[in-house]
Amino acid sequence: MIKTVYTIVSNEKIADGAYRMRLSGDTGAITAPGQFIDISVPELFLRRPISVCDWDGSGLTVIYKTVGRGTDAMSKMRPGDALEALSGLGNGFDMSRCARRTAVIGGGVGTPPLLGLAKRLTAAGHEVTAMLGFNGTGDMMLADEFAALGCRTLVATADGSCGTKGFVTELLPQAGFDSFCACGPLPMLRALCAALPDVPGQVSLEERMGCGFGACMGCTHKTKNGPKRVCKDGPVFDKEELIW
Amino acid sequence: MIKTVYTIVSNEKIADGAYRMRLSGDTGAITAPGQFIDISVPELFLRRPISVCDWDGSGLTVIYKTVGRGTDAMSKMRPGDALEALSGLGNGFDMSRCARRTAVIGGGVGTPPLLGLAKRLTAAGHEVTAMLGFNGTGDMMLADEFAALGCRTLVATADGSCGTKGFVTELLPQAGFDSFCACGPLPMLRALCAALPDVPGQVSLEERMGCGFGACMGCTHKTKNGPKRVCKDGPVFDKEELIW
Amino acid sequence: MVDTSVTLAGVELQNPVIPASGTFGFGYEFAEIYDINCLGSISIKGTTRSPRFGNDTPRIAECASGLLNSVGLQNPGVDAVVAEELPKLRKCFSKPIIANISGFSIDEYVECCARMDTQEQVAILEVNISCPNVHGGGMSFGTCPESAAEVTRAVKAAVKKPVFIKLTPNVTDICAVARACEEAGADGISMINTLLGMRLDLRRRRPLLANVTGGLSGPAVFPVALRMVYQVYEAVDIPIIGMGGVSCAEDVLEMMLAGASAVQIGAMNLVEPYICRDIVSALPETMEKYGMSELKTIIGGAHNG
Amino acid sequence: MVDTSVTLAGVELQNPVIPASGTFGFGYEFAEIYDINCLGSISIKGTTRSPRFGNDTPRIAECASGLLNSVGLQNPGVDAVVAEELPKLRKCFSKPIIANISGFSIDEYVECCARMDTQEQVAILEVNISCPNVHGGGMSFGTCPESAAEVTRAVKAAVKKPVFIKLTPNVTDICAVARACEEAGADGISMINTLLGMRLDLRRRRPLLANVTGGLSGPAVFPVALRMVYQVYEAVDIPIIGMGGVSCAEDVLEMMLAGASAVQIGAMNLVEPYICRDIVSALPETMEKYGMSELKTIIGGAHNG
Ligand SMILES: Cc1cc2nc3c(=O)[nH]c(=O)nc-3n(C[C@H](O)[C@H](O)[C@H](O)COP(=O)(O)OP(=O)(O)OC[C@H]3O[C@@H](n4cnc5c(N)ncnc54)[C@H](O)[C@@H]3O)c2cc1C
Ligand SMILES: Cc1cc2nc3c(=O)[nH]c(=O)nc-3n(C[C@H](O)[C@H](O)[C@H](O)COP(=O)(O)OP(=O)(O)OC[C@H]3O[C@@H](n4cnc5c(N)ncnc54)[C@H](O)[C@@H]3O)c2cc1C
Ligand SMILES: Cc1cc2nc3c(=O)[nH]c(=O)nc-3n(C[C@H](O)[C@H](O)[C@H](O)COP(=O)(O)O)c2cc1C
Ligand SMILES: Cc1cc2nc3c(=O)[nH]c(=O)nc-3n(C[C@H](O)[C@H](O)[C@H](O)COP(=O)(O)O)c2cc1C
Ligand code: FES
Ligand code: FES
Repeated sequence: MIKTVYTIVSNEKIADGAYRMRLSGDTGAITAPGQFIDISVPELFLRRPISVCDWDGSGLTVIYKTVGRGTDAMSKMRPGDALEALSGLGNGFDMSRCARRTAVIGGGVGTPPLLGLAKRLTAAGHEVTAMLGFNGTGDMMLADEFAALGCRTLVATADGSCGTKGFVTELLPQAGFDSFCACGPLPMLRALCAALPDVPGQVSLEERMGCGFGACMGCTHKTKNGPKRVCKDGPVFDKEELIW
Repeated sequence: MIKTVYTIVSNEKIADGAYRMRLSGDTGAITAPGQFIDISVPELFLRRPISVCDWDGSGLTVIYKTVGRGTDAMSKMRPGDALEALSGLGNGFDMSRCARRTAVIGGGVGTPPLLGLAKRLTAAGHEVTAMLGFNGTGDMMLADEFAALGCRTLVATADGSCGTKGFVTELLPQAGFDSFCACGPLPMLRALCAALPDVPGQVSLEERMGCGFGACMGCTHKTKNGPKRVCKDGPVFDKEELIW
Repeated sequence: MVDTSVTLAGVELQNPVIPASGTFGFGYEFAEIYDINCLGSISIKGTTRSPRFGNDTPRIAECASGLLNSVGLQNPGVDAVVAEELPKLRKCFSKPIIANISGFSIDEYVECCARMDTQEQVAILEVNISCPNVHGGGMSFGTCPESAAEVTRAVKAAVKKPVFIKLTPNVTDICAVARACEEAGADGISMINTLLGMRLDLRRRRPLLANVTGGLSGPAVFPVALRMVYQVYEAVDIPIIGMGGVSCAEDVLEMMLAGASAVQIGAMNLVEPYICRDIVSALPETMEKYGMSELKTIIGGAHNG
Repeated sequence: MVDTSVTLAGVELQNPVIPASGTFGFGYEFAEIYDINCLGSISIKGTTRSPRFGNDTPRIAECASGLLNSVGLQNPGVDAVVAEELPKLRKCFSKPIIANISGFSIDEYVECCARMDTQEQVAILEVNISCPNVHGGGMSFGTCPESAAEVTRAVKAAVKKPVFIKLTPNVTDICAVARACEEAGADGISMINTLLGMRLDLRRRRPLLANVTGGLSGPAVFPVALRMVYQVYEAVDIPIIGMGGVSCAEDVLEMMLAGASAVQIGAMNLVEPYICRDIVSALPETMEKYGMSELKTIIGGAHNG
């Protein structure tokens, strides 16, 4: 973990209520896809945890949905503005535990961290299928980017406006894979793990956080291996560990 | 009173810990020299009352000393930044009650509102003597500006580094005047009124404020005419009214 | 179209937004900047039997997300309020108002309330029992259920209009105080008054306020106020006017879901003079955002399920 | 050169800055980012006899200038703390520490304190009496002077090291509780714990925290904490560890002038992980700014004159 000040390079709307923010600055603490940064928003007490979508030596990208005061304020920030954050938080996905044929499965604003993961998996020679679920074309995001990485990219929308109609679980029969990594709303993750009982998987959880770096026990989940902190022992957990 | 957003035109240091900030925007609510604006500083709950130093149809100037969080934050604001304020607060000096020969008597950062007053008094044909007291050359400000208006300008410094050594009261014998307007620290105002028992005077007071526009009774002083709110009934009071 | 109207002990309000006592004067400072008839009602500055200057200055200290005040109930006394302030307020505000009354003895409360009770403009008497009891050792009337009940009973016997008792949050068990007031005949509860706090002046190494301590209010106290409203809603069956740190339409909805039938706004008036008007206008769209169509139906809604 | 050292019931601290229990874990998360040996001491996470998972999530809610937490004393139990956590902490922190202990019965307090008392690393026992008393109807031990005294007496009889009783602010008269602890033999007072608060989730129209209510802390509570420290300083003769909303070196000085011999920092650690280190380094220059050369001499200074 480091505390650092990023400079906003761009901050653009990419879907209904969803923005992509590019930041330049120190990414030295980011070691795995699926980690997050914890953003300080002026006038608000708690930091806002947002997953790293992708990063390189000089900067990173986050994608966020506006759901409340913090993300609303973020959507009004402008290129050149400073953004203070704790960076390199959480464990991230463990690529060494991904099979050669891996699916990355995302729901809504849970997809961004999977892009950085897919990029690294494909670079490392994995065959990656991206299965993405959205409400409709309005909130759809990143499908092109996954495709551009060479991932087989399948989309499901609840309203049927694009791809398969229904939830992302509808897509499962359409592809073969031997492990998966998932991020999205809890009901989606639960359905996924129920639908894929025999496939090894890693899932990224969300929880309201006090600190984001393991100090306060604000984000603890019960797991089969005892209480674990989503911020420090997670956000990515082995699906076998979780108690639904 | 209006609530408005000013744009900072410039914000420069003019003496030890003292800054001049030029603002452009709506000055329609400012009707008399000695009024103040109440500035909203991000992250701080209460607004900061600062006297209008001078104004015209398109903007105004304030001069402030950095003494705490609010004024420190103000000193870091930059041209182009927005500054939200309540404008046109307080009564201001009543020029119709100034004699032809009027002294404006200021101590330290109490001098700024007197500049706008002196400008209007000289324009209206008054003969104005400016008597200004400072700690030393370090915190001295605006003497040249008073002189440039055509005021007879006398300076006293506590350390003797400029002008007469001592407090501003030392200057009183050096000039003839038939009324005065004063602004500065309470001990100075008290000494002044004691030294000038027979000269009509208006003095501007300071008090910690909750609202700045008369709603909370946070700033009330006892006067011979009953309790008065510094923010609304003042900040300028007839010296005869005050109970020391 | 959403319905923002609410009822307080039989008094119908167009909306639940009421400036809190002591932060809105007698209304005319605000009437200069907007038409205050958009407000649900107004709780006027705390009135005592005799004129009071209040405490020495400094009376105000800044805090994180709030302020301390030790105004000390400065007011011109009930006679002057009735003779001068109410008629002036009538000119800019045509709706029924809430008369906030303070006292340092039971007699004073009774006399002052009885006087206000006869004023046509006044719809509700809001009895502030956070003042120290001069006949009871200086502890505030509101810190013990017995003295709270005593004030309530005495006032109720002397007036016809609905009586809301305004509680202090500086107690171990606010429900006990609220229940005592209900049993003594209170028509409603107003809560909360300020939390007792303090700041020091590092330069002088002395308390910043001349009065040493002061009352904390503003957004800083909202979670405490909300919790107390939630608890008291379960403890009593009379309506609650909720307040403490409310600063936006969302806060109004939180207060009402917790159990408030109407909401007062205090400290925020001082730093954002248009806040009450802005909240009134934001209320319909905020209700729609959360799928609420009739405001009265959400009162206490957070207790279901 | 200024002198920042202070003494707490015979324990000498290089400076008064101590991370508060529950906000600093067992220190190693912070040792990863800075050398925590700059701190005066550390108050470790509240420990109970048996391991506790604590409350369900959400356990955290944001507030203006603060947060609510309902962690519910998650900890691995005193045996695991002694066997695993203390040795790990010893590796990154060489100074004596403060063991924060919680319990739901007198027995549990006594057993847990006695166990910690024998740990060489532990210099002070900080007994958190804000927990509900399972044998006493669920009211917290700290809300009544009698049960506070009872815990104090029982613990004092079982241990050798200095005992600081940590008080809850959710009471009418905190001085009465502090005096009862002093009379029962407490060596010092730690104060304040969190203020009971609540937030609602407007979307679900339900309490935001799974536990319904939570404890408010952070800068929002500073004026309340400062007032209580000031009052308790006048009520007792034992040292006070002051806390509640401290966020900068100036706040440390205010707390000490009010009467604190040392100061803990809680919520701010969560959002500004370097805050304790930064306050330690800002302390000398801040003291100089206000003309202070020896920190111990300012304790209670605001009460003079
Ligand atoms: C590890 C992690 C990674 C995340 N990555 C992303 C991402 O890449 N893109 C994205 O859009 N969102 C992400 N989220 C969710 C994001 O943190 C919340 O949407 C955001 O904090 C909401 O802040 P707000 O001020 O707009 O909402 P408010 O509702 O006003 O926030 C109030 C408080 O609740 C917290 N909160 C609200 N919703 C959530 C939530 N879903 N999860 C955790 N805390 C919440 C806020 O942080 C804040 O403390 C992530 C959450 C976690 C825990
Ligand atoms: C009518 C009026 C006109 C003023 N005009 C000027 C001016 O032209 N130039 C200038 O430099 N100063 C002026 N002051 C003083 C100025 O308001 C304070 O210096 C400023 O508020 C300090 O804010 P801070 O956050 O830096 O200090 P802090 O000490 O951090 O402020 C804490 C709180 O105390 C209040 N406060 C502190 N000092 C004063 C003070 N002297 N008077 C009133 N409130 C105070 C602040 O407003 C704030 O609410 C004026 C004050 C008043 C009442
Ligand atoms: C400056 C000021 C003066 C107040 N005067 C009174 C008063 O006269 N009577 C009263 O019952 N409450 C008084 N209060 C308390 C408020 O009415 C309200 O209960 C409290 O401030 C909490 O609400 P808030 O957080 O929105 O300010 C006063 C509050 C402030 C800030
Ligand atoms: C997340 C969290 C956990 C806490 N856990 C404990 C605890 O285990 N034992 C205890 O005595 N106090 C606990 N506290 C209270 C703090 O130690 C401190 O008394 C309180 O937060 C006030 O200080 P602050 O405003 O600086 O946070 C906790 C506070 C927080 C925010
Ligand atoms: S958020 Fe503090 S431990 Fe996870
Ligand atoms: S500051 Fe509110 S009345 Fe003057």
